[in-house]
Amino acid sequence: MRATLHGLHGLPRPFLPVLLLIVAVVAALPLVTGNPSLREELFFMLLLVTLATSVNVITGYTGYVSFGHIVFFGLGGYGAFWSMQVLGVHFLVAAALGVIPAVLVAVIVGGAVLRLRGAYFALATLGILEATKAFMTNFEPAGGAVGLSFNFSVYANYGGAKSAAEMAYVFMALVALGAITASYLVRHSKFGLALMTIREDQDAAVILGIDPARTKVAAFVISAVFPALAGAAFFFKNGIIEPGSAFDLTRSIESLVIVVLGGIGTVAGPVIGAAAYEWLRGFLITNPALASFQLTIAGVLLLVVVLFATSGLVGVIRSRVPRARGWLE
Amino acid sequence: MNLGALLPSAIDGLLLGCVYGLAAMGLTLIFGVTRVVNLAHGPVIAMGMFVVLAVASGAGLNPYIGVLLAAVVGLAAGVVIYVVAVDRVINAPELTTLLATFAVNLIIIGTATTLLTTSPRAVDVDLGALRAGNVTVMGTHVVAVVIAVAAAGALYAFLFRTRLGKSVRAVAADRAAAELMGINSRRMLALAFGLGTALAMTAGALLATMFSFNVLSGGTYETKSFVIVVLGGLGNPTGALIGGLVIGLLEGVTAVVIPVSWVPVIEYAVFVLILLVRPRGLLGSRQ
Amino acid sequence: MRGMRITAAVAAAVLVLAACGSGTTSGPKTLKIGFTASQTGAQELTSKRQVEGIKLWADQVAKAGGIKLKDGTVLTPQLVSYDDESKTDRVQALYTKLINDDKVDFLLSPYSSGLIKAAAVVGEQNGKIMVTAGGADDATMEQGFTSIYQLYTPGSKYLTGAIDLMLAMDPTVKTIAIVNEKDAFSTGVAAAAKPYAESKGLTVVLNEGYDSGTTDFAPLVNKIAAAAPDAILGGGHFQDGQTFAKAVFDKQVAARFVALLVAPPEPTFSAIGAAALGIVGPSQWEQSVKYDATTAAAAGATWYGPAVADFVTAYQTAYGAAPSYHSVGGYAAGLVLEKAIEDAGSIDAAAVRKALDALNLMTLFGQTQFSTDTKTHGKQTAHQMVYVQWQAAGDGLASQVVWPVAVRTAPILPRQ
Amino acid sequence: MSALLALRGVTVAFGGLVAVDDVTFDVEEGSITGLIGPNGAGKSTVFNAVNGVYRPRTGSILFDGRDIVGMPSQRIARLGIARAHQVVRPLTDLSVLDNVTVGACFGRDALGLVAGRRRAAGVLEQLGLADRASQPAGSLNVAQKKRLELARAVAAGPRLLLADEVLAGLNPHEVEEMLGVFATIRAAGVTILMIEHLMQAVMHLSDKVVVLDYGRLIAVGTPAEVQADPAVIEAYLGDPHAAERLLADEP
Repeated sequence: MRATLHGLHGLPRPFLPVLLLIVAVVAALPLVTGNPSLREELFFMLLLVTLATSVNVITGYTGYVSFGHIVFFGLGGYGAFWSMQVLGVHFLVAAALGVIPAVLVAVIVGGAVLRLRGAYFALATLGILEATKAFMTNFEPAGGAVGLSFNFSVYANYGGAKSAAEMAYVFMALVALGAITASYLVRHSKFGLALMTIREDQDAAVILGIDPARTKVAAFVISAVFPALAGAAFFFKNGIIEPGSAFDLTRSIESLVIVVLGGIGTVAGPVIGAAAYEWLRGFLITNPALASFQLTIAGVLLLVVVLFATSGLVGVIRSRVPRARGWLE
Repeated sequence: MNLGALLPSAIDGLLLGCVYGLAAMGLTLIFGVTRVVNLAHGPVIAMGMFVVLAVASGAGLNPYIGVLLAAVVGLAAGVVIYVVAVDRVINAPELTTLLATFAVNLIIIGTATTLLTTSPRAVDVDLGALRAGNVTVMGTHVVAVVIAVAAAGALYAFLFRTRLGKSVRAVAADRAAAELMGINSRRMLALAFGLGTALAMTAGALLATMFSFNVLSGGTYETKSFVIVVLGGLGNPTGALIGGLVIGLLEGVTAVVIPVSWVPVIEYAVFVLILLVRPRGLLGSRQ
Repeated sequence: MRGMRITAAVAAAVLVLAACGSGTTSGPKTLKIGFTASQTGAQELTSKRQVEGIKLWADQVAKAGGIKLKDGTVLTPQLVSYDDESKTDRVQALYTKLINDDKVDFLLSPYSSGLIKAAAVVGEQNGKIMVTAGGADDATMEQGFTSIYQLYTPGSKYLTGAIDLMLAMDPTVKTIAIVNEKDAFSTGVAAAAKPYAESKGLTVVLNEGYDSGTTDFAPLVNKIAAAAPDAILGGGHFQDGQTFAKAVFDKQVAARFVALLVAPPEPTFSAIGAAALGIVGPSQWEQSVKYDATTAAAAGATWYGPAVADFVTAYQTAYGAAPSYHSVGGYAAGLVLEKAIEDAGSIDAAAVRKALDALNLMTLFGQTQFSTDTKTHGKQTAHQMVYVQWQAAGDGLASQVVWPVAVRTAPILPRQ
Repeated sequence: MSALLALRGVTVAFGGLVAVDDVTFDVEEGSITGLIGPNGAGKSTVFNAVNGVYRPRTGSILFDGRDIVGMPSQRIARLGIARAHQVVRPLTDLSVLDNVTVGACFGRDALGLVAGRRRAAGVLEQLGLADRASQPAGSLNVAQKKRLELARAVAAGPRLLLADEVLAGLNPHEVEEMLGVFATIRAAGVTILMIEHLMQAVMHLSDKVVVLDYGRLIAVGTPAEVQADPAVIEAYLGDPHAAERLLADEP
């Protein structure tokens, strides 16, 4: 099918397999070398890839700036953590169960707020995040402000803490690959075309026969599933979950920054953005001269990207390396 | 449930609500004129606090001189923020301006954290208190309300009575039409950003005379400002002031009947609901 | 592939062990100790104090020629640390790095319960011993860890002592309000205080949490005033505690006894002036409380390390400020680790773990003994809290130790 | 010929302002029907009522015998009513091909992406935009954008095409080309209802002309009939420019 599709443009370009292969090879490094600190670093990077790729579906493709997107990460984390602790189910089952609250919120709350446009939608997502966080801080069945934490013996069920951490890592990598694949498929589907039409002109989209309400909710759900799975893996590995770390507004904005840094509305953008962001962060934090000014430097760089390189790193690469144009989507 | 706290809490809430309203006015003025949701609002409020600290503890002067200075510094800072970070992307999609102002947020927070640390600070202002029965009203609160109302009044006089103010309003109403009338819209946008920032910093300065704070304290007031601004109608300064009173009252009164930690849940739920039911705000016109 | 990897790991481990084995006889060696510091974020201030304590310990040990083991090995401590930005997720990545890349021998903790919880999971995963300072959370130490050792008196005892103290001061106190910051640590403390108060016949007339970062306490204080309790217990951390105390004073709430967590022992608490008067707070350590060989003998513990006065002088010289309990916590964490390594005679984890389990130590920080029960392994069992109260002293205020009676510098006074 | 679209007593009002007042007319299947009238006569409002943007206060709109009043726009589009707007609104950041593909994929035929692209390519060929296919739609000039607007509507495979002043702003040469395009569309069996100010074009193309004035229907008939209708002439005399055009552009 790909070949026919691209038949209109020329040669088929195996962009997705190449991107997935690169991510998979990098993700496999710590497993092959057995380097746990590399594993920890890459876990974080894959998490950022997942969050940014997901938020890009609703923000990049559909044009709805979701400020509180991390709410799905937190809900997935809480759902999974609670399932493991109270229902005593295996992590994989719990991760699947954690998707339920995220999807419910995406459908019910998302369905309502997606009627809003522009800044109104962005502010509403912020409100949802803060409301959820405040609620969970008071919701005693989920531990309230203290949150939930595992007894260390839980990890024995997974062959010890180390192999549990490895399992969480592999799971995280698969979620990231899944998110990238989903993003690609959406981008190249009729559904994706509908999303981009809505982004460009919602009123025109309706006249053209697109049902914006249903289409947007579907996009919101897709963009909620992967963060939820990532939340399950993250908090399983962490061993603790509390409202502050589950519903962190900064992380929400971080993923939008990554999207813009890499190239909004592209498949590869969030991946490249996450890698660049993590590299930069690591560089700033380990450099003693810059460490104390790391936030300032990050702010200046973000401003430069926003003001002067609006198409992000993907755009920069495309304009510098003409041969990459066909390859980098 | 003890309702004895109802009256004092309602009064406290209304007084503080005036200052919340002032901060929110800054945010809503900027949005109304430039269509930019200013994510540097929180750090700007915190900057206002530190101006008072510098004047009172640093220079040993009357803290209220600091409040005045905060307004002046705010005007200048706002214009600088507009010129450096916003002007170039003023017509871009909202994500771009959101991230541009967020970058300013990072720059201010990063620099301030390094230079000033996140240690808690306090400016000791003792103006006594008015007491009647179980109601205690702190002098600092009363003065803050007076200043907040005066600042709001000054803004209105400027917007409705002066030529410059009318130009700002024209740009807010229709940028293209205003330009046809010969108004330099960029200058008005920069001015609006300056005024908005001045209001936010004044509010921060007043908060510093009442509560302890640190570099990161603006965050709480920023999210509160969002709630208020939506309540009063995005872009509507009167709405923001009234919204501030409503939120102040809501915080004070609901805390009497439910545990205080549930107040934010109510606050944000109301926020989302209002967006859904009346996105133009309770005071705004219907779509 | 996994099989291969494990084989490789085992082979590597054998090689490392062999290398160690061949070099154990004598000579100076580096003892790598890793931890994270919060150079930015919410824990910045207190973390800095703790790190100063750790550094002072390491410097003093190095100056004294290192830790000398029975077999003649001399260990010179080398500190490895990173900025955790006060964020739990960064902590996990950084502790993994400390263990695997920097190959540290032992771990010390970051500051605050939340960060310690995250770090402990990684330490435990890798079987690394971690001595924690700056964390008093009970729950962390009830998760079945085997390699984590807690120096601080657990949070559940923070306010129970205050209740004893309050009743000793004034047995007519009948009603109390418990109000605490809605974070993990303070909520845990308050949860433990409530049943204890009720067991003492007190009525809890108000029990609420407030949001971290609250600056406007008017609604809560109005509510307290309306409930008119005899005493108020609670608080959270420094900033909210200070602001809360000021609001209680401004609103003239007539409670006879007010005890707050964390804030009162900080010297800068008195910046709120008369509002600080009469406020009581639990402290892990106070300069005026004398721990020495005599008190050690009385408690059946071994005395170890420098005298309190010597430490205070050294700290003053090094940093130009008086140490707070956070500083001493960091210093003592090093001290306890040092003693355990000496007792074990090696840096082998199993041996040091055994030594820590057997420890009954008195240092300038007070007594230290760890639970060996499998459910609460590593939890602090012997360290005593003291309670300070801000009292009038001439024109200003002074913080006095008021409890326990044996170590007090002044008797407790009712508030106002 | 049977009526594909029938308006029966349609009234559209905004508050107290009646924009379309009790309008009744038919559009026969396979025909080209012109909708004319002076500025503000309510022509675009009729279009907006037909494709569900406005809901009439009273009356019914029958499409293929089925009342479509109250249906959401997207459903009406899928029934086979496509619209080319007066003010062109291309999806600026999408390519020309993608713009037209949207029409093909979400219109009446609701094609899959591959078939949709193929059809879009065909329509672009037909409308002379094939060489612009991969360009972003925002980069087209006005005439090209008009064509794109029409291409997008046509690609939907509609039964009824609502063409709103598609010829406005084009030079005579471009108008000439566009008339050819209309002929092609009609030949493909698409019924067309067009709003047009260019009288010559309307009179030349239309089988029937419907005239509105101040929201009311004042004449229906063949081009020759309406041009001779005194009510029409009077209505246009209120608008000197239009009257001039009406009289000058005798076919």
